[in-house]
Amino acid sequence: MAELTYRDAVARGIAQEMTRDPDVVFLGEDVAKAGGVFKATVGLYEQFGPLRVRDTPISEQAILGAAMGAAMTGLKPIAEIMFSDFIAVCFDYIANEFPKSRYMSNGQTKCPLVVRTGNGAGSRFGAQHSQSVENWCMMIPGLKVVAPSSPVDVIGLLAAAVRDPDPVIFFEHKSLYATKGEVPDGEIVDRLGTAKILRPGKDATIIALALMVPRALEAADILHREHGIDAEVVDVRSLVPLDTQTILNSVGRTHRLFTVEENPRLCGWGAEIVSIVADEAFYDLDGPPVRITTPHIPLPANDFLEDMVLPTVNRIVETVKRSLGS
Amino acid sequence: MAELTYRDAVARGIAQEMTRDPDVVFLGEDVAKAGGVFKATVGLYEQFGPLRVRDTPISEQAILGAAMGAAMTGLKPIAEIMFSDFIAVCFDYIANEFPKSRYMSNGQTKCPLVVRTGNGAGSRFGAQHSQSVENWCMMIPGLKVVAPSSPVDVIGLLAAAVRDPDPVIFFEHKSLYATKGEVPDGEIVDRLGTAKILRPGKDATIIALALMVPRALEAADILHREHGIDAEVVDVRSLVPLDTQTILNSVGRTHRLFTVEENPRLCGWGAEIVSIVADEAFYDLDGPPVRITTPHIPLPANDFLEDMVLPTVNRIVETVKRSLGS
Amino acid sequence: MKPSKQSTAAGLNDDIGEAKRLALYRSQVRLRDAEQRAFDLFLQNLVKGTSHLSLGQEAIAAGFAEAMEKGDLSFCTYRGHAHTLARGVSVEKVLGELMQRDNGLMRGKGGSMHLTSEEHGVMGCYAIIGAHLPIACGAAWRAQYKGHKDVSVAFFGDGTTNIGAFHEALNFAAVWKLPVVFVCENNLYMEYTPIGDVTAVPQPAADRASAYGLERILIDGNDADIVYRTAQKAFAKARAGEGPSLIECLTYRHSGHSRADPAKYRPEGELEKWKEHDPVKLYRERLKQFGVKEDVIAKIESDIRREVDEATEACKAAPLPPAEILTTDVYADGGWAWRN
Amino acid sequence: MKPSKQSTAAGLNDDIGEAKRLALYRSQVRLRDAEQRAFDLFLQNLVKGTSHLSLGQEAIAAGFAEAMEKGDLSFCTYRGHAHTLARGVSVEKVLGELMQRDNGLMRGKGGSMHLTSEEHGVMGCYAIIGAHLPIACGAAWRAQYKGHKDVSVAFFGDGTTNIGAFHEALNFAAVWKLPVVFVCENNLYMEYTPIGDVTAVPQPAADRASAYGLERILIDGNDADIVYRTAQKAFAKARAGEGPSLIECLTYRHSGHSRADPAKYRPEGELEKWKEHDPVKLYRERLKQFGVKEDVIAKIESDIRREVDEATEACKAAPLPPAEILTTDVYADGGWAWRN
Ligand SMILES: Cc1ncc(C[n+]2csc(CCOP(=O)(O)OP(=O)(O)O)c2C)c(N)n1
Ligand SMILES: Cc1ncc(C[n+]2csc(CCOP(=O)(O)OP(=O)(O)O)c2C)c(N)n1
Ligand SMILES: [Mg+2]
Ligand SMILES: [Mg+2]
Repeated sequence: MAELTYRDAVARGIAQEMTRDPDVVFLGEDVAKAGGVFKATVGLYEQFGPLRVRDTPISEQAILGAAMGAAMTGLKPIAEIMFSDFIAVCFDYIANEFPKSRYMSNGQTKCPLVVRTGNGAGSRFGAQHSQSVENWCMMIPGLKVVAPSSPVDVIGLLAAAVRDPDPVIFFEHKSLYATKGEVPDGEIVDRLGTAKILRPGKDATIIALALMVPRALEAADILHREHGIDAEVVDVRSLVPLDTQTILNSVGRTHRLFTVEENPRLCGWGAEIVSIVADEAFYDLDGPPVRITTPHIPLPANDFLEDMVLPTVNRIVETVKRSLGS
Repeated sequence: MAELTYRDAVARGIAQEMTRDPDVVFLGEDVAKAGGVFKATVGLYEQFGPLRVRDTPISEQAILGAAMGAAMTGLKPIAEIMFSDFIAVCFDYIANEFPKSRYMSNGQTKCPLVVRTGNGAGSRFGAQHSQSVENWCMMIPGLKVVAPSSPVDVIGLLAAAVRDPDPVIFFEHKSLYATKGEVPDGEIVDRLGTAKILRPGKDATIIALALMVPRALEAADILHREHGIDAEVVDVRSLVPLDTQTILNSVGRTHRLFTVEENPRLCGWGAEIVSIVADEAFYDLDGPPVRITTPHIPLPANDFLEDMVLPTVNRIVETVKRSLGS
Repeated sequence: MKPSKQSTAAGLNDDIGEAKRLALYRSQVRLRDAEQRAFDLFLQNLVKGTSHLSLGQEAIAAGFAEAMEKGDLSFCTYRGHAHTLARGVSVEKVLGELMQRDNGLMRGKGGSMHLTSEEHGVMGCYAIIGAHLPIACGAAWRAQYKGHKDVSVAFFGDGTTNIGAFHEALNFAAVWKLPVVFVCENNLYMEYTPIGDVTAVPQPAADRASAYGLERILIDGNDADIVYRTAQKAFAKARAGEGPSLIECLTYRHSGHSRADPAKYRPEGELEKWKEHDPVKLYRERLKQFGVKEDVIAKIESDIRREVDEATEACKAAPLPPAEILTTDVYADGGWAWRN
Repeated sequence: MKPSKQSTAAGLNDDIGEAKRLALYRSQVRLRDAEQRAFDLFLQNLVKGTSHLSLGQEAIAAGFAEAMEKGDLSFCTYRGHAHTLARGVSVEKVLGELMQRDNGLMRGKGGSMHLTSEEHGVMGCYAIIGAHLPIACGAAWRAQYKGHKDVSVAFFGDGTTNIGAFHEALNFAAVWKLPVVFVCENNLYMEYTPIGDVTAVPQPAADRASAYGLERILIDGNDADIVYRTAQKAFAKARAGEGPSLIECLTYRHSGHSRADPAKYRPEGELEKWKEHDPVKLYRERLKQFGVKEDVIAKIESDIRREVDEATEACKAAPLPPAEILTTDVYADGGWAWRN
């Protein structure tokens, strides 16, 4: 057991898998010699050498296309897209190539790869470097989509993603890189498609992802301490596959649903979860399901504006409190 | 008043606006001399000449980028992306450039352009040429998103889109091109952000878009005739701005909500509407809101498989009937 | 790899050899007949969806495929019937897919634009312009990394040279010295627009080779011998670890861009001119020059005719795919479950 | 447009003229001092978010801006402070934006990577590599269509030549003969990776000009006179309707890629070597060669110092933007309503 940053967990997770399987290779911009712009892959180049850890040109389409071709023919590539906003320049691979090739070929084509990318706000980088774009991927049939909130989940879910035979888009939150957590020694392998109840509760279910998880937990503490509301906090972790059972069971116990989404509102993952719960657990609900999201606007650069725009602990507390009529 | 195809309505709408305003220009692949691969722009080159109607290389990024630069500096470009699936190769402009420039520049940068694109299934073109991708755009703050279901709406909403000072993504449904409708003579200008109740009803609200609209209408007829269920059919027409008032009012009267979406399920526009209604009209609902969507899979090429996968009249009828317990 | 030099009846220097030459002819006739049949079936309303024929371009598919070894990989476009057949996939499986029957290569799930037969090295046909060029780089990267000797070949059209992915792939392949060969089939048109109207250089691929530090290679794509020799050279270079090649083959499609296209945009006489340089006709004459007897040629032609006829009947008799396959093979577990 | 030839004290042939030459120096000193100040403010924790300095690259921004006329349009990258200042935007507005204050160019909404001042012809700084090249084409298309005489100029780095949008824009501009000038500032590195490691040709832009039918132009980007003359030529060509130019300027950034980067990846001595070829230093000597007196130079320098000092104080004193602007200007109606 050791304390590790989320950032270092990325490198440890990749190293664990590269050590295990010589077919795991890693490519991206400035990821090798420089160790990545977020310093999340420091040491891999030294440990695994220039054939397995490779710097690329600024050619995101080539990066993802090459990852796909390698995956189709026997490697297990991990590709880095530096900021998740840049998925927009290589979206054809995400939307049209990775997820459809197996289906179109009637099962012939395999695509076991992982795209890691720095997601989310908090660094005051402005509208083109701060987005939460997990819904860009969740909406595409054939992908798997993961977003860990803690160092141990980074390692375990990254390992699961690398071992998974399908294309997995792996969202690391930039504002979590510096956060720390306890991580057991030895190999860590988690399971995709499993949500985690991080705080059991009986009055409301709060579903959160990535950076919103610590905020939801803090909000739950305040709700409990100051308002006597006992909220259950679920870290959804994996958007696809989605652990609907954990969510539906939780709502079955608490009878109220809140989602905390960093993405701008329209068509966020919370909408999908609300639509599932509203359909399948309508009679379990004692009141309206409520989404707490970033408003549907581009992100401002200014620090205090950026802090205002994302769901805050306070906004979560106030929303749940008000909705529960306390 | 004349009968016009949806296809011809496109050319008429563009011609109406190009006649009105010399700053309206039109570009895309094979759109000029050849009149477009769907023959939706036949005659424009002859009418408006090679400076206003321009064939481009196969360079979707250049097409949208050029449209943006022209829009920023005084033109009102209409750009064609042949199949909406190809938005994936120029998604940076859709996701990061068009919708954010005004905001980031504190209001300095304007972007009055229209992207027209052929959307949707039914032509047996397979997984990369048949998608309904309106949610790829709906989820991006700063865009407007429109999808007409009839010839008259094509003209009116296209005119509104061209006159709108913001970037509008205009989804034409490939399987509607051959359909016909009555169209009044003279100038037609509609309003973005307005849904239309095409069939009033009191027992359930069915919300549909584009190709799903005629299916919803037919289903409503059957529901009425054969099952005594009086469904209201709303053509949402404009996803952004979204006419939530019409939707909420309708649900306020019918107490039941159904969405009919051609897009694959996850994060579709129906999820957003359900989440709004579930939050704001929870106590109006007499039963679970239900989404009828294409399952979350890539699209098959085979005709009978493709016909199975999209929401059918029968699936709408059965779903509504079962949900209403009749 | 070295072509054996043989002397022929006509005394011509035959670096290719009769066996290979007959194979090249056989392949071209097969592609021609199978696609002609696809066109007939389309007229009978038996081909669903779209389809993009390579009639007139057969020498490229045949020449490259004959130069490939087992294990070499083809990455094609929506215009991929010819390349798929040339790698040895049966006519039945290709026509079956065009007719979207259960006997089709992908049982009708992919359709004519996405033919894939990994056992034959056909790693897919891609319908988004340019997408497969980087993908071919990835397959080549695998070969390089694993020390395999196979070559990845990406086929694409003239119009494809203007999309961003082309540029990224070419640079990437050159920098990483990948064993990949990029083959531009310049048939003078994108869909309906002449390539010259939308391209800054006269030869869309060849005139750009230097931008990637590559040799300028521009060949007659209707002469299967020239194609074959050029392919051999590029493959040898790739296998020797000397990196990628970019080859522009001049050719012409006899039919429209796709089944919907009557190709009215062509200047008068253009098609006729190119039909005089028809690769199949040209190669038939070549065989004769090399002393191949008419009955040998006729036998090849009738064998092919029989294969295509039998395939046609088999496809007409084949059932539709079962409804269950609608939701299979989205994920590697065989299913489509996105939730529990 | 024709530069007036003047004779100077040193008898040198002065095609640029003293007034312009002083302006070029003034501009370079201003960019240098303003960015040096930005760096100091960052060390004082007053600059938020990221920032990308052009220290060492000033001759390019100054040379092009001095050759531009009012109405010409600049499209820049995240490394855009210098270009923005060079078009005449005040130091206060730029530093204010870096400090994300209410007096900033976009009141802190855009941040350092997105400086925009349309009234000065600064049509935005773009933070997605390559995105603005096609956008500049569009602005040039408008000029062509409307018969305006302005030129659109896109500035970008060496690393940007490897992304697809570069290729699409260059081809598009050449085919449509657009009045656009593409300026590659080759500072030898993308972020931390040497450009040579990831590029198939030695000169990432110049060696690709021929792929778009364009002339190969490779210049010393640290000599403002050379930059100025090259810009003038390219602008004249564009205004004459003769189409685009691609210009590669050799230069070097003195600091790291962004504020987070100590630039440890550089080989020893590289920075020192380039500092000897510092554009500001070089140009100061040039002025002296042309007989400009030390006190004239010193006056320019102290004027700039004052502007930067005053701007700094104004920014420090400036308030934060009001919370209301969070939701303004998403749409043209000034608001953000996506629903009724
Ligand atoms: C990204 C993208 N843009 C446009 C299309 C539509 N499209 C299909 S084929 C084609 C023309 C391709 O021309 P070329 O590369 O010369 O190949 P050819 O069809 O002539 O073999 C176009 C524009 C597409 N499939 N993908
Ligand atoms: C599409 C995209 N990929 C990657 C990045 C991250 N990135 C920002 S600057 C940069 C290096 C750019 O290098 P160059 O073009 O040489 O410009 P320079 O920074 O040297 O001025 C990279 C990779 C980005 N902003 N956009
Ligand atoms: Mg072509
Ligand atoms: Mg650089």
